[in-house]
Amino acid sequence: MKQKYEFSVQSHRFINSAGKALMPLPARYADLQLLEQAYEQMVLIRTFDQKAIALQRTGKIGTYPSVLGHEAINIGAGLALHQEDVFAPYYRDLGIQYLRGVSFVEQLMYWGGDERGSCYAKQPEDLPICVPIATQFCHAAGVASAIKFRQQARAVLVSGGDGSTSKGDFLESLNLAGAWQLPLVFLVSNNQWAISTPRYLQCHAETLAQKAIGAGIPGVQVDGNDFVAVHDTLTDALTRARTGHGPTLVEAVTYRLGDHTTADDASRYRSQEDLKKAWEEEPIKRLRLYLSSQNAWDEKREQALLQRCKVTVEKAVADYAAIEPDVPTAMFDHLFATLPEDLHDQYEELRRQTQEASHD
Amino acid sequence: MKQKYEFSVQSHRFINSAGKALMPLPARYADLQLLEQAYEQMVLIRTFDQKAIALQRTGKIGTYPSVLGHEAINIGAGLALHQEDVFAPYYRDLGIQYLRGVSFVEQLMYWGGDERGSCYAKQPEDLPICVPIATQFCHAAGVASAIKFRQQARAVLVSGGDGSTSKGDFLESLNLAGAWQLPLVFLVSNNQWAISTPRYLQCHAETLAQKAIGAGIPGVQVDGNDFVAVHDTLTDALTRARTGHGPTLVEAVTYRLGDHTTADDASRYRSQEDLKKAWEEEPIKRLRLYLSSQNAWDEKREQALLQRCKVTVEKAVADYAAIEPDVPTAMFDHLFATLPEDLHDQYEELRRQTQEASHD
Amino acid sequence: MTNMTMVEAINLAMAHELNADPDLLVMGEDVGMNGGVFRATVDLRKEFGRTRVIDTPLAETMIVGTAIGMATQGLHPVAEIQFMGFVYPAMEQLICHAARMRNRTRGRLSCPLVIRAPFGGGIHAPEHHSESTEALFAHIPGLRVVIPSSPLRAYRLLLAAIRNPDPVIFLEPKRIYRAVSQPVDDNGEALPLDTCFTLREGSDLTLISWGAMVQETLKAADHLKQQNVHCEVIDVATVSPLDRRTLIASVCKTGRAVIVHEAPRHCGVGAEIAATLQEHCLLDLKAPVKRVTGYDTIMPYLRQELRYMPSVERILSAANEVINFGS
Amino acid sequence: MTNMTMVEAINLAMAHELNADPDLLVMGEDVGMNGGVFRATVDLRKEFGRTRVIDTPLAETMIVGTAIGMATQGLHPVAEIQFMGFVYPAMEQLICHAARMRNRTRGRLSCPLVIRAPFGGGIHAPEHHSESTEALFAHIPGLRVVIPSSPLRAYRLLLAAIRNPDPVIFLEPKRIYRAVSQPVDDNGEALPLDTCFTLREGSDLTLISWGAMVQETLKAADHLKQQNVHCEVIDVATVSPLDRRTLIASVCKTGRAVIVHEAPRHCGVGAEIAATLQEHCLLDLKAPVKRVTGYDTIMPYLRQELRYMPSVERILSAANEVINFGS
Ligand SMILES: Cc1ncc(C[n+]2csc(CCOP(=O)(O)OP(=O)(O)O)c2C)c(N)n1
Ligand SMILES: Cc1ncc(C[n+]2csc(CCOP(=O)(O)OP(=O)(O)O)c2C)c(N)n1
Ligand SMILES: [Mg+2]
Ligand SMILES: [Mg+2]
Repeated sequence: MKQKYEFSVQSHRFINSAGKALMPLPARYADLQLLEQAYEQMVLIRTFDQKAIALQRTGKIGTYPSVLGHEAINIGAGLALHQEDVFAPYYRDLGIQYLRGVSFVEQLMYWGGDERGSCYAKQPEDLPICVPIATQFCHAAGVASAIKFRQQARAVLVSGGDGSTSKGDFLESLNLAGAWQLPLVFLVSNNQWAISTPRYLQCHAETLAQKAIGAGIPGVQVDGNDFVAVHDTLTDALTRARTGHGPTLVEAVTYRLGDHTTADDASRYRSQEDLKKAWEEEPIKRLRLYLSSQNAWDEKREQALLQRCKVTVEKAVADYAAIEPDVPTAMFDHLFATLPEDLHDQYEELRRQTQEASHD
Repeated sequence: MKQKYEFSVQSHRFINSAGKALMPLPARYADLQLLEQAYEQMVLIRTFDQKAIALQRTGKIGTYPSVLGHEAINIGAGLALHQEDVFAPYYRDLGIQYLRGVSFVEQLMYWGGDERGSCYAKQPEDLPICVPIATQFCHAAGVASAIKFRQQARAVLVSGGDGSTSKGDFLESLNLAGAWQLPLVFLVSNNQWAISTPRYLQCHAETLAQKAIGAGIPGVQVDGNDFVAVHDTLTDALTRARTGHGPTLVEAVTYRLGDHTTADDASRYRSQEDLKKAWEEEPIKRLRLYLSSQNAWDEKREQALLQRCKVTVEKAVADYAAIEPDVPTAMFDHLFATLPEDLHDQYEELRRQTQEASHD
Repeated sequence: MTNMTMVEAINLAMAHELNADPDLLVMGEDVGMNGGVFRATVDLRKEFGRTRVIDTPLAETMIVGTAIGMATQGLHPVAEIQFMGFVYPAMEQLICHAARMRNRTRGRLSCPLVIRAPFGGGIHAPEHHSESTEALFAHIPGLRVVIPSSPLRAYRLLLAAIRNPDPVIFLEPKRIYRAVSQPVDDNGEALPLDTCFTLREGSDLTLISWGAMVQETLKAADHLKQQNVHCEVIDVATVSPLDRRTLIASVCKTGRAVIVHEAPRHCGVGAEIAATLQEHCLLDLKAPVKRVTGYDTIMPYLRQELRYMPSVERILSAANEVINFGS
Repeated sequence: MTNMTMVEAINLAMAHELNADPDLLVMGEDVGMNGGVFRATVDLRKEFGRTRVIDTPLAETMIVGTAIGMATQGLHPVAEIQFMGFVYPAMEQLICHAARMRNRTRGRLSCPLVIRAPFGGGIHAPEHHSESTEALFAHIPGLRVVIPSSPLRAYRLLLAAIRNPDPVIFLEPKRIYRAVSQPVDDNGEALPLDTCFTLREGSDLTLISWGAMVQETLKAADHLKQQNVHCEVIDVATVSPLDRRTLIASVCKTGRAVIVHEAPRHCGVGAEIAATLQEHCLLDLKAPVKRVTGYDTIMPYLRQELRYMPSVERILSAANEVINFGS
């Protein structure tokens, strides 16, 4: 007896690289306001991103991972989330975090090596950036479990790169999300590279979305340079999650247009031609072309936007520069809810030495 | 633009629980010798298994995991392997190991708490039993990498339970096997339980074989109570591996007819009815019925076989009983290739104390 | 007040807190219907249901990682790792996240979870079921590491661990899960999480131990008493943070110390205690601080495991060396 | 003989052995085309090809587990973990398998692999890129843990690690990857794997350190010399197994010791050394053995990291305490 089980993964794209709609856009984009807002946020993120790279070059912040090429994913996801959802980011989610209320100043503090950058004054529940690859997927599964336990109508979005899909944590969490039918959406930003490791060395599968199949949950691929595809698919997936219809894996295909981080030099391992080809697909231009084709954008608005973005970013940089460094003893203040007696001596030693140093 | 990627998993069964062939058996089973041999080995394994449980009850060995219900998988896999292949077992692979040349005495030593049970006098390359779930999959990937690196025409078979498919190591190894196109076959013995955890709590997917899809490799499901399905599928998969056609995941579906181990009491968490139903599917009876239906088996042969099995097992038990315990200092002898000077004192202390104890 | 074993006391503490704290969850492999492979969670599923007593898939990274996520939402997960030998897949989650969530967010989020794991040798279990690696956790800032050595302390320390707002690794010496019984009152009273327990007072020698080895240590103290050597016996109980004050006070008084633990010696918790004692009691020490420990080799399989573990004889021999030092 | 940095010396040692040993493989994330994020494997791919210098998927459990499997087949994998902060997913494979393959099979199979990982703070890296947790590995019987502190010792110890038939954790103090240069002769000569290196002889005080802290320790010794305190400076280099003999001999001679390491103090390798010294030198000790270490808290992000790490000042202050003890 032979039996056959069949599975499939859909791939979505609405607007191509020439800014042309390949089919009618879903109803929610009929009024162009949402797309204009998305476009403005994408430009703002890119403006900040370029500034952050410059700040690293002049030693004002530490190693920084550019989001160049991730703008549609970032803003698509950020706009699909509701305030009461929870977001578990990775380090290339600047724009999602920004839309969640994590300020540019906080982001600069974080990348500048100040723990207070993860205080998220306006966002009490989102998780902080997770540096060890893929570990955030488990936390997100835990948050989603708590939400399910409390029978709340909220969703969790967790995010990682193509490289992160090779690591056990991702796969274990995906499996759990299926087994427990968690209100959890997995977003994989497939930018073709994990530092220098190309996508094809990471995994032999045609898509990363098909990893969902092994967990028995829906997997969808979207063009990660197409804001509409990202936003539409995530909106649906998050709605399903909030309404008790379980998890989804969304793979958003893009290309990392910058170096891995400011500590990296991508020219060592990838060709200029590939990069040039990838630039033709980049997300901002195509949305502008689409908006222009709908008479919803023009050069004047563009210039005004760039000016606004510049002002916003400069203000954040100035605010960041004005922040006093934390007291060194802060490293003990949040270790435990209350400092155990056993550590009082070390705390005192540090305090004393800091004072001496500042008196020198 | 919408694109659709399609995938599938085949499920195979040749002989049903009534011992009836559901379709013509593949050519390699035309001559019944192979099936007779398989049947005899399955009965031998079950005889040994029952003895081992008895030995645990009387304190002659430690905790022991019965293979009851796994006989077709064990013998199907064992007979599909070539001597020059490498096998990476888990703890419920008694029969595979036995066919690989790991003697019953070695197996009793292992379960009896004597490290020398993993010396595998006749099997220099197979890996020892792996207790931490799923870790063996990575080792097997490494062995397969070595084989590929040396361009040898050998395959690696690695084995685990349904529970092990939830753990990262399994999934990371599956992914690597795809990315590197390793000569590696993954065998998942899906016996419906991971101790007390039922298969449906382990994973929401319809089959475990479909986990292959996320790694971009073929996945196949077989009836693990049907020797022919197991043996045929593994033979093909191992041949593909040996000839440079890459990895395969094979899920063999059976039912754990015994307790998880002798330390477990399955009646705490599963019903008698389920167990009774599972017994109807068990692998030995159905192969006997098939052989009988082909006039290749009868009661006389059965009795002779049982007698032979008994003698073989009793001999192994007697040989095991005659083995002197290892010297305690053996715990240092194989820690490193040569004992570091820093440990000489501890070695001496142990030696002295052992002597004193034996003089008391 | 019922007489009970340590594993029963642990069960009782969880039941108590499941009743008292609606945010408490018990999770892990086989903790539900099966009640845990050692029956530590027995009947909890029946009483509190499957949403609060949760069987997980087989994946320790995920178990601990998920518990961390739950904890950031204010739940109080008590996650069982079936044996300490299987906790290592969760090391990254413990070191990089559980221990850091509060610090990383400067107190915005925290991680009030308990990881329970049976540990230690002596019950003739298979490979990996018998090791003691508490030192690995003790070295990680941000984790508390607690080890009970009697039913009553197990009940009270587990209550404390559960109520503590930070992550606690709670290691249960399975060799004495059922070896001793003791009356335990289910009064919900917790012990502090950073004090040693002085089980016997004495003036000649301080015996320092934790976990199952406390039993052997007490037996050794009995023998020594017959030799007219009066031992102070301390159960460290909280190996991190450590109650150095009690240990130092005792050894400054007795001038002699023997530390007993099952784990390998090299870089074990005994090293930290010996280092601390010499730092603070040097002038009072009449002999070097000695350690009686597992050997620095792989824990043998069951046939030889008792050769590996500290025995009363080994403790006595070290105690006598310390007592006769210099004479 | 070329002047080179430590990271260049490490590269040279791998190139040397790739030439000499056809069974040697280099593997890890980004070790190929990119030559490693610190360039430790630069040009090796070009010279030895993609079958011997292998980029892996992003999965540390798998990297180490696969290397173990390769090693059982007689290959000699040198696996890079990109930063020590990312080695924890591999703990289970290291503890349960790499450290045990030989013992488990009574010598039938073995595990001749090297895990290389940059570690330690001071280069203004992001979170998790700066910790020092060598104690976790040192506590595991069956693993060797080696830490070079100069380009020449890096070259020679890495050769030794590669040629050693057992698993070696080779930790590279990245703060001094490029900080010092030294002539290194590519003569293929290895150092022993279980000896300390006495960098300076002295009679008043033994300063014991390893990794990047050796630089601070040497600077402290210079200062102390000006105070007329003659320090013996020892680079431990092999924290497991430990060369206790050299350490004991030195401290029995000087009567005073300060141990310096970056890792947190509690249950760090410094504790083991202090415990050993008091055990064997008690009567010679003129002062308690002191430890100057990272604090028992989370390594801060880059803005404050230098506050966390031992500084020359902190070493001097401890040295002076030890020297003035009792007076
Ligand atoms: C567990 C772990 N291993 C290694 C690293 C080092 N590392 C940082 S980013 C990165 C590549 C990640 O690639 P991907 O997931 O594709 O995300 P991307 O950076 O491309 O957005 C690596 C290997 C890490 N942070 N954590
Ligand atoms: C990492 C790890 N976690 C937990 C265990 C304890 N344990 C031993 S067997 C088992 C269940 C395994 O189930 P499965 O993989 O289905 O194999 P089966 O025993 O059913 O053949 C568990 C949880 C272990 N050995 N290793
Ligand atoms: Mg990527
Ligand atoms: Mg099973």
